Amino acid sequence: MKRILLSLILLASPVFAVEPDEVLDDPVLEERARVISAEVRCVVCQNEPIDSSNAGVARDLRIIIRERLVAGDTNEEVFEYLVLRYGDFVLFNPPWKPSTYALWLGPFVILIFGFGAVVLTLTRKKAVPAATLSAAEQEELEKLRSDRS
Amino acid sequence: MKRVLFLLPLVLAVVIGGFALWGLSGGRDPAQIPSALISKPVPDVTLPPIEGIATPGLSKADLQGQGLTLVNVFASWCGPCRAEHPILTRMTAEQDLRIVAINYKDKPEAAVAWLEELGNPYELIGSDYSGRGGIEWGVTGVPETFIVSNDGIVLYRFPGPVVGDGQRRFQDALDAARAAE
Amino acid sequence: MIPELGQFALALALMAALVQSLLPIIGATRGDRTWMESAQTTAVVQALLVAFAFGALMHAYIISDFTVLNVVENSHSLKPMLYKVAGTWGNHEGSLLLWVLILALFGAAVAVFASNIPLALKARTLSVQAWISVGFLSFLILTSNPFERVFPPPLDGQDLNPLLQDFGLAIHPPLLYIGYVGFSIVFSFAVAALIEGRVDPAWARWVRPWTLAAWTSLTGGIALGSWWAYYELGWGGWWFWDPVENVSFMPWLAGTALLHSAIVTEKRDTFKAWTILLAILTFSLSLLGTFIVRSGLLTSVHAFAVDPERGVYILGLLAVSILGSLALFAWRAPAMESGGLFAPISREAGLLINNLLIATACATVLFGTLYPLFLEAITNEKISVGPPFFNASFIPITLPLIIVMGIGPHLSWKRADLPGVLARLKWLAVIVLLATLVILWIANGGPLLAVISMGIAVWLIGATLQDWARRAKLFQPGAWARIRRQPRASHGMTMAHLGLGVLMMGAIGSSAWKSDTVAFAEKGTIVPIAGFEIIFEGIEQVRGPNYIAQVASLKVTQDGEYITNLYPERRVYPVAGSTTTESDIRQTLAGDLYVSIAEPASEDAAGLWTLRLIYEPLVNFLWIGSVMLVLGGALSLSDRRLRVGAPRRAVPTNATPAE
Amino acid sequence: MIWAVAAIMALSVAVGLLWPLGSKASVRSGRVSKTMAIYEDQLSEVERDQERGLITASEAQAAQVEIKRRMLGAGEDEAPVAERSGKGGIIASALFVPVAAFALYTQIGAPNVPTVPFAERADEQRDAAQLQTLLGELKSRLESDPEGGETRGWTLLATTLMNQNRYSEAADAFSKLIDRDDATSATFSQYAEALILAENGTVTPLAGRIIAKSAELDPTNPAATYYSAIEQDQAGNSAQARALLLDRIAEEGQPAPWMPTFLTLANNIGTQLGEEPVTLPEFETPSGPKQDDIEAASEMSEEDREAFIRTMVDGLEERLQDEPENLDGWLQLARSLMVLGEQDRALAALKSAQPLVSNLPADDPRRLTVETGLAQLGFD
Repeated sequence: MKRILLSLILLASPVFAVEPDEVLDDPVLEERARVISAEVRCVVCQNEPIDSSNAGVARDLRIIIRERLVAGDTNEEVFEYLVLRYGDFVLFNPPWKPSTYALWLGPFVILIFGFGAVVLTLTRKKAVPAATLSAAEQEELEKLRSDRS
Repeated sequence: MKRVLFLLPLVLAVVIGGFALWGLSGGRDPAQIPSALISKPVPDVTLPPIEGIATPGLSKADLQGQGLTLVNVFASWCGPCRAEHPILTRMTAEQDLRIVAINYKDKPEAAVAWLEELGNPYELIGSDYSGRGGIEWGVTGVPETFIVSNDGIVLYRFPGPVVGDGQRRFQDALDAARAAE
Repeated sequence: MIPELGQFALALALMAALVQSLLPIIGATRGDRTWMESAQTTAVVQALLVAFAFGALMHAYIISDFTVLNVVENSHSLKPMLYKVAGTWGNHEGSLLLWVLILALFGAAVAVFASNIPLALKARTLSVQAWISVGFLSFLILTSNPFERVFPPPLDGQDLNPLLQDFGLAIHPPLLYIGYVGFSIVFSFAVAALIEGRVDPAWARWVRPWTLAAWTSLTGGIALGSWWAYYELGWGGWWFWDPVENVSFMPWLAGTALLHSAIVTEKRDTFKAWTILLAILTFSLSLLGTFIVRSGLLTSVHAFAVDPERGVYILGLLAVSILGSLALFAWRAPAMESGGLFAPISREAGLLINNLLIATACATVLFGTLYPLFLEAITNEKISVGPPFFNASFIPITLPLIIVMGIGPHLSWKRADLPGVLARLKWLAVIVLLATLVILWIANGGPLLAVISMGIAVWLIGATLQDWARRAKLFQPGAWARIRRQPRASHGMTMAHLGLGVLMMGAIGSSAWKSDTVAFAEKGTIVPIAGFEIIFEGIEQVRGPNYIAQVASLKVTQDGEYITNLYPERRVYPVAGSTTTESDIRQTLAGDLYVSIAEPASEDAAGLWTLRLIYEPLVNFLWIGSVMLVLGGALSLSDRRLRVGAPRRAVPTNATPAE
Repeated sequence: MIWAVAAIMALSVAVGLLWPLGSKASVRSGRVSKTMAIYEDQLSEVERDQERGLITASEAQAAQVEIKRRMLGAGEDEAPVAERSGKGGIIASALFVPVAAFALYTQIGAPNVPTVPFAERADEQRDAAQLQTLLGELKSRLESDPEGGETRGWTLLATTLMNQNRYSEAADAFSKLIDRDDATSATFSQYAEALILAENGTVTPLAGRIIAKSAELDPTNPAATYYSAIEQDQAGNSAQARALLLDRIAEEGQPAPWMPTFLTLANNIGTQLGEEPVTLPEFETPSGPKQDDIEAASEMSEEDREAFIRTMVDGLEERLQDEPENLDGWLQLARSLMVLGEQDRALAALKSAQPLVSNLPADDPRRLTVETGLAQLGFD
């Protein structure tokens, strides 16, 4: 049955993402709409933003985003509106909250950890070997090299 | 200390492997998303009736104080909807359940013909030609079926057709909802 | 009969791999010369057998033998011949066979060409390589047999997906696999070294050509995939931070780090454990990629053969190989002494910081890609981690990396004279500052981060060129002779670093200053974009071999001057029952003008066409930069020092002047 | 043929594996000398760098000392290698590989299936195209018939469409028949089957009504019972569905070809319910169902389809008496007869084809078909 569902989604005729009739006249609002829809995940597609998705729901969402903007919503309010209906899943930019603290802090922790390791490596003291070979070493080396050739 | 550091990659790999194993087991569908409406009141939308049929439309008020209600999102163009329709019909009749519907992005004539062919078990049907109602409900595709409590709280959402194994899972959720009421 | 012989060859190959996985390594322990030597012939035999099987499958595709289930499911008699051939690896079973083929070919290449490597190390390496072969051959035969037969054959094949009939896509998997799977041999070398308990500069030198070969083809493969997405999918994008893209990017990052840390091991006998770890991780990440693409663990736009049961089998293989090698690492690596000393300001330290930053970038991508899975497992909450996260975490790590990259080659080994180097680079810094201001002025504002990044790219290119000029003493007599006498590897490095700078410019330009617009068009409609005016001159119906196309004619003018005509198409494939859009592009170094058409989604716009226009500045720098990276890799690979120690053929030693 | 080539392959592999036995011990290839070569090269590179002025004399000196120390270290590491030469292991592996591969191949291979290039299947293409034309003609003739078309014609059309997996078209054809006086229980059950398959296995209310009608006309029609059970199962009455199937088997009292199908479904449902799988009851009749019967009954309403095929086959056989040189005709006839289980007649057809293939190359699929067919029927 999953296959049937999927084929239904894909049945949508191949059109482009944003359609001209969706575009707002106000270029500032339109630009904001594009920015927002690039960060909203299409709920029926495979990991695509609604901005570039052909699915019907994606188109509906794009139109709604523009309506909210025209009605005077801030970007945050638009995101909030979507999250209320579809959950955090629709946000490609995960919100800062307890369950994503680890995600957002992860790279810093990795970097600091690595940095610590680098500092340790650089400051490790080791015995400095003599700057020249001793006579015995020299002799042995000659022997080795002549053996080989 | 040094030894521990060298063990770190192994430990991390084991952790990642454990998660991967979890991810593969239990019939998990990575594309399925949970509903944001669970434990929240039903969205405040009023949908008009389908033209050409006597069944009235659907609004938020219709889902409060009327006992446990199933809200089925369907469309005549959706194959799996046909599949689940007789099962939902029978299920609601046998278990004496109230079922209402949202007719999603469907032409009225097509919906009427569909209901005439397959039967109409719905007490109320909201026509959602624009798909706006579906978005308010957080619908990702059809069919979907919600269980709404007497107080108008969304208890459960089932995406996909209520057939076969899905029917069993849906029935379990329904029994749980009944017990909680 | 031929498919059956292919099947039999696979069975033989599995058994040969089994022998190869045991005899040589036992021989190396027992000091049994013949057993060790058997690795070489067995590796060649195994590769020939897998190649035969692959050829048999390809033959079935070419003659459209629909008694082979794999052909039925993935081909069609009407496909153009090129895509019949490419169909061989355009599916799960066939691509896995290709995977195994490349694995075996790398083993055979080491057997035949690596004559400068000690016998015992070679025997152990080839045995480890054969362990991987056994795992994947058995996976292939037991769960994904490409030679499954049907009789009587169905009338025709099932697949004619026009979207996949594209040249770039046809050659993308083989190249990507050569890269992915190429790192297997480096992995095998690392595991063999751990078993021997010895890693020294000689080992690093022996492994270098193999690392370079794998890195070069992986670079080419990723670039081609990106190129395909850009030209074929019609989205005008080339990188989406999709899980499947991420999993191919991670081995590249780890492989790049490995390439650099191995140099330190080779020159200075240090970073040994780290180099070994990187060798293991690079291939482990390749395996992870193979696993994620085929298991359906994460959703992706490039979904491919989703099958959790196969996923469990691959996961088992991964567990054995990755956990096994990392356990060996945890056991053996602490005993490895690090050799050469170096000061905090030195080439080594620079490469260490380079490795730290690349490894952090790689870990960040891994973490971000898998985080939704972690969270879902723990809290049952589903979130998405998309481009905003990756951009926010990846870019701040990369920019300092690029700055250090400019300085690094100027530093000398052991102890560098930083004030001296900085003094050398101060004029460059001034130039970069000026260039940045010019860019800021041209871009007329624009995102500040993009302008700064552009400046950093200029810095990288300038510093690399300056280093090259310094080494060649470019402005003194005899420069040409000096350039020619320099080791190829050093030219390769220059080329690759320059390539990265160029690529960076393309990446920044095409994402920060991209403009796109959509419009309903009918005959005579004029749409302006990025200083051009596009005039829609109408639609014409054209018949193709297996499709019907509607071709739009667009005239492009700039300030009233005629520039060119563009012809985007919309194709309907009646047999496959699908539609594709074929965009048309005006390519210039300054940027691509990208046009495509479609029928409008809205019913109110009947009779009109949706016209989508994209202008991507500098996007071709991406491809030029990628080619330079690949060339740089190839140039280094051709360095004759990588073959030192190989027995020379009939040429007396003193006949080759010491350069 | 295939075995000969496979044997050659296996033999070459064995020879390849034995190769190391023949090779002479090469020049010294020990670790030390190879490692030394690398370090010598590094030394000379340091020299070159110094000449070019890339490094100072003191830097070069330090680097050289470092490399020389490594050389000393590498020299110390050389462990005396007791050279051995285990011929036994090599020979054993050269034996093991072909034998084990053969053993594996017999498990996974299908040596008798021939290679059939698309280009050589022009006849089949033509036949298929012809069938499409014929079906189209038949359909338009039936539709234009003022009487509504012959029952036999519609049945032929519907069953052929079913064979081609065109279920909804087949359902349309069946729907023309159900209001007629000669509509039997089988007509209804076949119609129901088409409807259900057209909906990917879901029993729609319409299909449910048709099944009920079929059962009403003939309560013993197994197809009606079978689809009722599916309907019940889909409605959630799985236990009832299972009982329905098992009761029907018990009622029959003697073996019947449809029983294995019933049993499979009943057990599938049973697994969902957590019931133990059941087996067919021991019937008193001495002869149990033969394997052929079971296979033939794996699809429902086989009787009608078979009758249709039989008429076609008989016609073909008649026609071939006049054109004995028609190789493809004989092959088709033989295939059809094998499907119908008419082994003697199939053998006869293959014998007629045998002289026609004797001049073809040995790997020609047609020749292979004849030869494997004869072998299968026990005639060599």
